[in-house]
Amino acid sequence: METLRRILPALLIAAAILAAWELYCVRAGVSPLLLPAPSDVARALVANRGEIAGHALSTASVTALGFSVSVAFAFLASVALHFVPPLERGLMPLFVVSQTVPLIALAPLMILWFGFGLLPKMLLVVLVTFFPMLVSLLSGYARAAQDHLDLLASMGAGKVALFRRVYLPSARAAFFAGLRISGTYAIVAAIFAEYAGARRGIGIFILSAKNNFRADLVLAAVVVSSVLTLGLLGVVRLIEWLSDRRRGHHAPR
Amino acid sequence: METLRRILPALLIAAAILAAWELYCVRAGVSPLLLPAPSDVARALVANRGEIAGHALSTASVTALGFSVSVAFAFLASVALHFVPPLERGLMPLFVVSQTVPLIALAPLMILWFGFGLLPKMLLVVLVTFFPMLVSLLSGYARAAQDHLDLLASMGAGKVALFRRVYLPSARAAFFAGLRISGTYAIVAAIFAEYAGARRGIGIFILSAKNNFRADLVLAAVVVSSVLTLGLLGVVRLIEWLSDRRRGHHAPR
Amino acid sequence: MLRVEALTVTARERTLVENLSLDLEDGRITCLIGPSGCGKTSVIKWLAGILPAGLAAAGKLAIDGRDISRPDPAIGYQPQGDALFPWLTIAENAALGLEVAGASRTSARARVAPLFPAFGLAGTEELFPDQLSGGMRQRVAFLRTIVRQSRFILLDEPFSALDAVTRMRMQLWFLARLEAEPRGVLMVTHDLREATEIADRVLVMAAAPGRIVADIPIETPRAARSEAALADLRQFLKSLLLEDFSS
Amino acid sequence: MLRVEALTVTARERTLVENLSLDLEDGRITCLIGPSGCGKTSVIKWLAGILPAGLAAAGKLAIDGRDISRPDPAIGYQPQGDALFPWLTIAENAALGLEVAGASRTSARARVAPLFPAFGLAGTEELFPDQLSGGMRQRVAFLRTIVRQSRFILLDEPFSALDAVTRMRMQLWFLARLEAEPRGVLMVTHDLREATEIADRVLVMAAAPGRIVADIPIETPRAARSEAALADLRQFLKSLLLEDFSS
Amino acid sequence: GQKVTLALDWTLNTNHVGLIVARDRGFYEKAGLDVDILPYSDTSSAALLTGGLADFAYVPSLAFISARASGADITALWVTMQHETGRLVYNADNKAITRPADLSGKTYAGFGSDWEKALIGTMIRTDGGKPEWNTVTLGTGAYEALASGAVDFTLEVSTWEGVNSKLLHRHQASFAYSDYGVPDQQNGYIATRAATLKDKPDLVRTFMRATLEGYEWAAENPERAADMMIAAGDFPNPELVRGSMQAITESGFLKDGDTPVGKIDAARLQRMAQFLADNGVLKDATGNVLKQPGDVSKWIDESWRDR
Ligand SMILES: Nc1ncnc2c1ncn2[C@@H]1O[C@H](COP(=O)(O)OP(=O)(O)OP(=O)(O)O)[C@@H](O)[C@H]1O
Ligand SMILES: Nc1ncnc2c1ncn2[C@@H]1O[C@H](COP(=O)(O)OP(=O)(O)OP(=O)(O)O)[C@@H](O)[C@H]1O
Ligand SMILES: Cc1ncc(C[n+]2csc(CCO)c2C)c(N)n1
Ligand SMILES: [Mg+2]
Ligand SMILES: [Mg+2]
Repeated sequence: METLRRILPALLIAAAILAAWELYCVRAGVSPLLLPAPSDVARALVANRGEIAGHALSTASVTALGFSVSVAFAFLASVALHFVPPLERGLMPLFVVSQTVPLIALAPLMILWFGFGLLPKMLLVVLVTFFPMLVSLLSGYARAAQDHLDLLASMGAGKVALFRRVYLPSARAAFFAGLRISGTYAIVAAIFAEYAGARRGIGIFILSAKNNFRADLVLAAVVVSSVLTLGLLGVVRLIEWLSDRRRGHHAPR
Repeated sequence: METLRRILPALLIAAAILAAWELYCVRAGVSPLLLPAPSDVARALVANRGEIAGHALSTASVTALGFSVSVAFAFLASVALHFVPPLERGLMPLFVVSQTVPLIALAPLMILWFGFGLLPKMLLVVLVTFFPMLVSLLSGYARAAQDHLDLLASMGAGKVALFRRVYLPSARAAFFAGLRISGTYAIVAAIFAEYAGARRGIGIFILSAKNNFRADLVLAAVVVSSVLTLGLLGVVRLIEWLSDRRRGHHAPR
Repeated sequence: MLRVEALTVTARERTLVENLSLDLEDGRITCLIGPSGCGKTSVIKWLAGILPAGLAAAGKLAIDGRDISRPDPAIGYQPQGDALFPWLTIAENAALGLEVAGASRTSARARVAPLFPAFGLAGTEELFPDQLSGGMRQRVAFLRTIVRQSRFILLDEPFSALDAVTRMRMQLWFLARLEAEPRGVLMVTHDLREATEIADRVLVMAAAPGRIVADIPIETPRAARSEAALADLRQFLKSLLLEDFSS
Repeated sequence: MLRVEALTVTARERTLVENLSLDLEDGRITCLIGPSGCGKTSVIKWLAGILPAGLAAAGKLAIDGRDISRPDPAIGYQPQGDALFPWLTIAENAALGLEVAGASRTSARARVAPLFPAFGLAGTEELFPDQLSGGMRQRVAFLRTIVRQSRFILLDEPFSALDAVTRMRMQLWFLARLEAEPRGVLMVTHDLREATEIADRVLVMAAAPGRIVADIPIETPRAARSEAALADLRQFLKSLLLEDFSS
Repeated sequence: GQKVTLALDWTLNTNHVGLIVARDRGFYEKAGLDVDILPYSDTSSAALLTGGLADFAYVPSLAFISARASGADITALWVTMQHETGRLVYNADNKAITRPADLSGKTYAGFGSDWEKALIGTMIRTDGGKPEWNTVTLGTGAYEALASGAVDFTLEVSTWEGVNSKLLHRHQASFAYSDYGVPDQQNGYIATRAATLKDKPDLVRTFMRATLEGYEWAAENPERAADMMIAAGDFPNPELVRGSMQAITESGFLKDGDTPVGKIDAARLQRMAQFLADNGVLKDATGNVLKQPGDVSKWIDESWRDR
């Protein structure tokens, strides 16, 4: 009930947009080749649910794998960069450069190097998603209060203890903000990776829908991609909530 | 000198990677069509500098325009969502959904709606870059200390004054973190947008190089895209530095 | 006259403050003392209109018999911590209250600037809060509060971080200022000497739940108070603090 | 014996503390008093090995004649603020020092748990810092410091947020504890009564630049100190604080 | 002159040679037209045409048939290539492949259209093999994948990818679709909306005649046309353009005997449409499989050629 009330505005706005779109398509008689009406998309979605589900499953598993690796990698990288400042100066620019490579140029190379299996797609998902998490984690560490650091240092805490007891807890909020940004991109990244070469997946489905001139199926796949992403973000929220020590208590600040 | 010493590790690592790559290409005799050596790329870059510069200029201007609009939009949206919580509940999910639409599916629609001019490219850049900034700004506002809010509220400050004097300054670091994430993606987004239909630009250059089987030119364009991004990030850093009130003083925390 | 009637503050199941009533007279200083944790800050925060999210309150607040909603510009407030803004210079922090009340930057700065020397803060104008000592920060917070024109003023341990001499100087300055510009003051303090020397009235709170257990007017004019009489009063207050009021 | 020799602390062009030397005897309490902003916290932070980034220091620190590098486990420290971690419960905050020193979670918790009632903190174990009053938080910070075994201990205004009675209780508890477990204590305080009642020695600092202008041993055993003698001493200390040492 | 826009189906290449010639030799200008060749975009040219973003569009055969099947009101005015330019390629040193039947069980680098399935399935089946193979959808990455041996076969446009492979001395062999049960087809339609045809017949006529003049000139002067293309566009690989024009000329793709340049063969279009329908590739406007394409002669209009 409470949840429903909370997301009601979102549902209302979404419904209004869909209604306007449907009306526009019907009234203006837009060719479904260009812009299918929401009802067309829904029909296509239902008619092809079996096939789409298969592709979605494939994309979801690539994403799950890639995103987990990405979180782990971002965390480990943030730890390494935190502890070894010259490494930060050495690697951070390279990480930035890695983000500036248009995937369109990189993806085909990945396929050539790593084949058609899971690996290249996973790597592309990692490439797309690790960076916002890394930036967020580092900015989270930077948020550690000097008072807390000083206190612990005065207790003779080593670098590791400082990290575990101050930097890491200070970065909690920033970490989840980064996770939300990355999580938003994870599914799209997987789809994109599939676009560059795969046997199955929503990306392949979109490509083939497009090459068969089926805009309705393209949009149906978009809907599925959104649903998958919202699901992933829901999981992230759940983890944030479950890991919140103050869950039972009043909000801290 | 100081700057040079700071980026030295990055330069060394980059040089090592390039050297290994070059060596691999020469030793293994990889076809330059599959993977051109760095020297091939450099040669291609120099030989086509005039043409590439023209495309780069076009991409840079699309990015500049789109990114400025994006920053403005993200800021205004964050203000609106901050002041009208039901709006946040209504729009935020839609913003998230907007990020889950694979660009590959969206780009054609943009052309249909907005034609071949600057507008669709600009909109795609906005679409890609506004979200990290929005998330960062909102998480920055959430970082405002209760003490400060209470103090100002006790002075009878209205919502606007609270925003201007507490939320906004509290979000400064987060804003720049978001700007760095978004700035990293701005050029790539513009390149991607060009795929959806443009007369010139690095994206068009990549597409044409690829369809003319010139992998060296594709990589040359990647280099240019990285350089453009690093330039943009440099500008962001400069703005952060210039707008830092404690520039002359010691670091605050 | 500001009047609090039947204030009760609760945190979930716990009652922090119960059925507390008090009057704040115009132009007079009321000191609020009580054991640590008894609820002084909670009362002050409620008066200032900023009770923390986890707490709930019931009670009436009226000025001259008219119920008011808070925050009210007639009530100034200095928190127990200094709550200085780290991104503002000391001068800007000091001028903050005036600016929020609508003064222009320059006029606000002009109003606070002359007070810096008297507060022992000369030369700190362009520094940032983390470059000041704890006692200096507290004086900035006091300065920020006192320059605002408000009929009543709530001070939560305003001088706790000051040494005896600096504290005395600030008290004297404050009394002189109130002479020139009378206000109703509610001041939480742990310093019984301070309470007896500057208060027109001392309210004593007991804990669990927080309530007022003694209301002691000090009729003697401040200048005429004898050290002996004050020592007796302090002794009495101390005995009240020591007493076990748990019912 | 801990010995500081010729400590000078500078912030850019300004000299905050100049050529300061002091000894801290094992098992004895030394109180450090001085006007707000004179440099007490800076000295303490330097001793604790956490001088802020903007400041530079020169000076020697030796324990029993051996130079030491800081932070040193032989030196405990309670900051002027409470520096409680908002994401830890009160019990966890209290146990933090022990855990950092290598104790297990459970043994650390077991060591701090019995002290909660004596500190008036019973029942707050599972709360978070923002649910406590200022004075309660300060007692948690004191608890966190005192449970650590360290030969010397630096306390920066440890009881400033406590009312007279709670403060007295804490002092008594502290003295009893030191009786059982002697340590060398350096305590910054603004409360001259506190200084005279518990110190074995009082150091008086003057400001601009910070330096020690008086070193006053109190030879009389604590129990034997007469109120009158202490009042005289306080008067003397006050006069030192009032004096203008600017050279 | 009058503004005319034309949408392309792919990056500018030799299929479009007549358009470039007509523009850069001033044929359009002479006809009073100001032709804007729109940049290639990810959106199918048929969609751009249907949506009114272009007055004319260069539409590949499959796109044209599919669009018509799904009810788009567009009409073909012209077809560039008189025969199928596509073919199935594999590495010549791949001993396992000697005939289409051998492709069974092999890995195919595909582009993601149902037509490929129909095509390859038909070829294998016709050759007596079992129509089963692995598909990896790679798009433009297919050719590097084939060259590196990561896949066994793919499809190419002989006048573009094929020429490139030759220039690079890649040792490749190919099967022609029409040798194994797939009807031969023309490719590269130029189409317009029915509404344009009806409302502005003169515009269609002048535009198409100038276009015809361009392609005719290119067919007569392939080398000069190649140079003109290189001068006009961003061709980082000029040899490819020259080689491609040479291949087009040698195979008589533009000019097949005495058939007029650009002439549409309705019968072959009908056969291909039927082939696609039989293989379940065609869908109607609501996404249901279209079993019968109907009479395709209504899909074309060459009246602009009339005096
Ligand atoms: N990071 C810093 N940068 C510049 N100046 C500083 C810094 N920290 C402290 N100071 C200056 O050093 C002087 C001494 O500060 P310190 O905190 O040591 O004083 P204190 O004796 O502890 O005062 P209080 O009793 O008010 O706590 C002050 O004048 C202060 O402005
Ligand atoms: N947000 C909160 N949630 C739960 N309990 C709270 C909260 N804030 C304060 N309390 C409780 O309310 C009581 C009174 O706190 P308050 O800060 O008003 O005390 P105080 O009299 O100001 O003490 P001090 O002299 O130590 O500052 C304390 O027992 C504290 O634990
Ligand atoms: C010049 C040119 N080259 C490649 C393609 C794309 N493509 C590569 S293989 C294939 C199928 C061939 O039967 C298609 C359409 C194109 N459209 N135009
Ligand atoms: Mg309090
Ligand atoms: Mg201090």
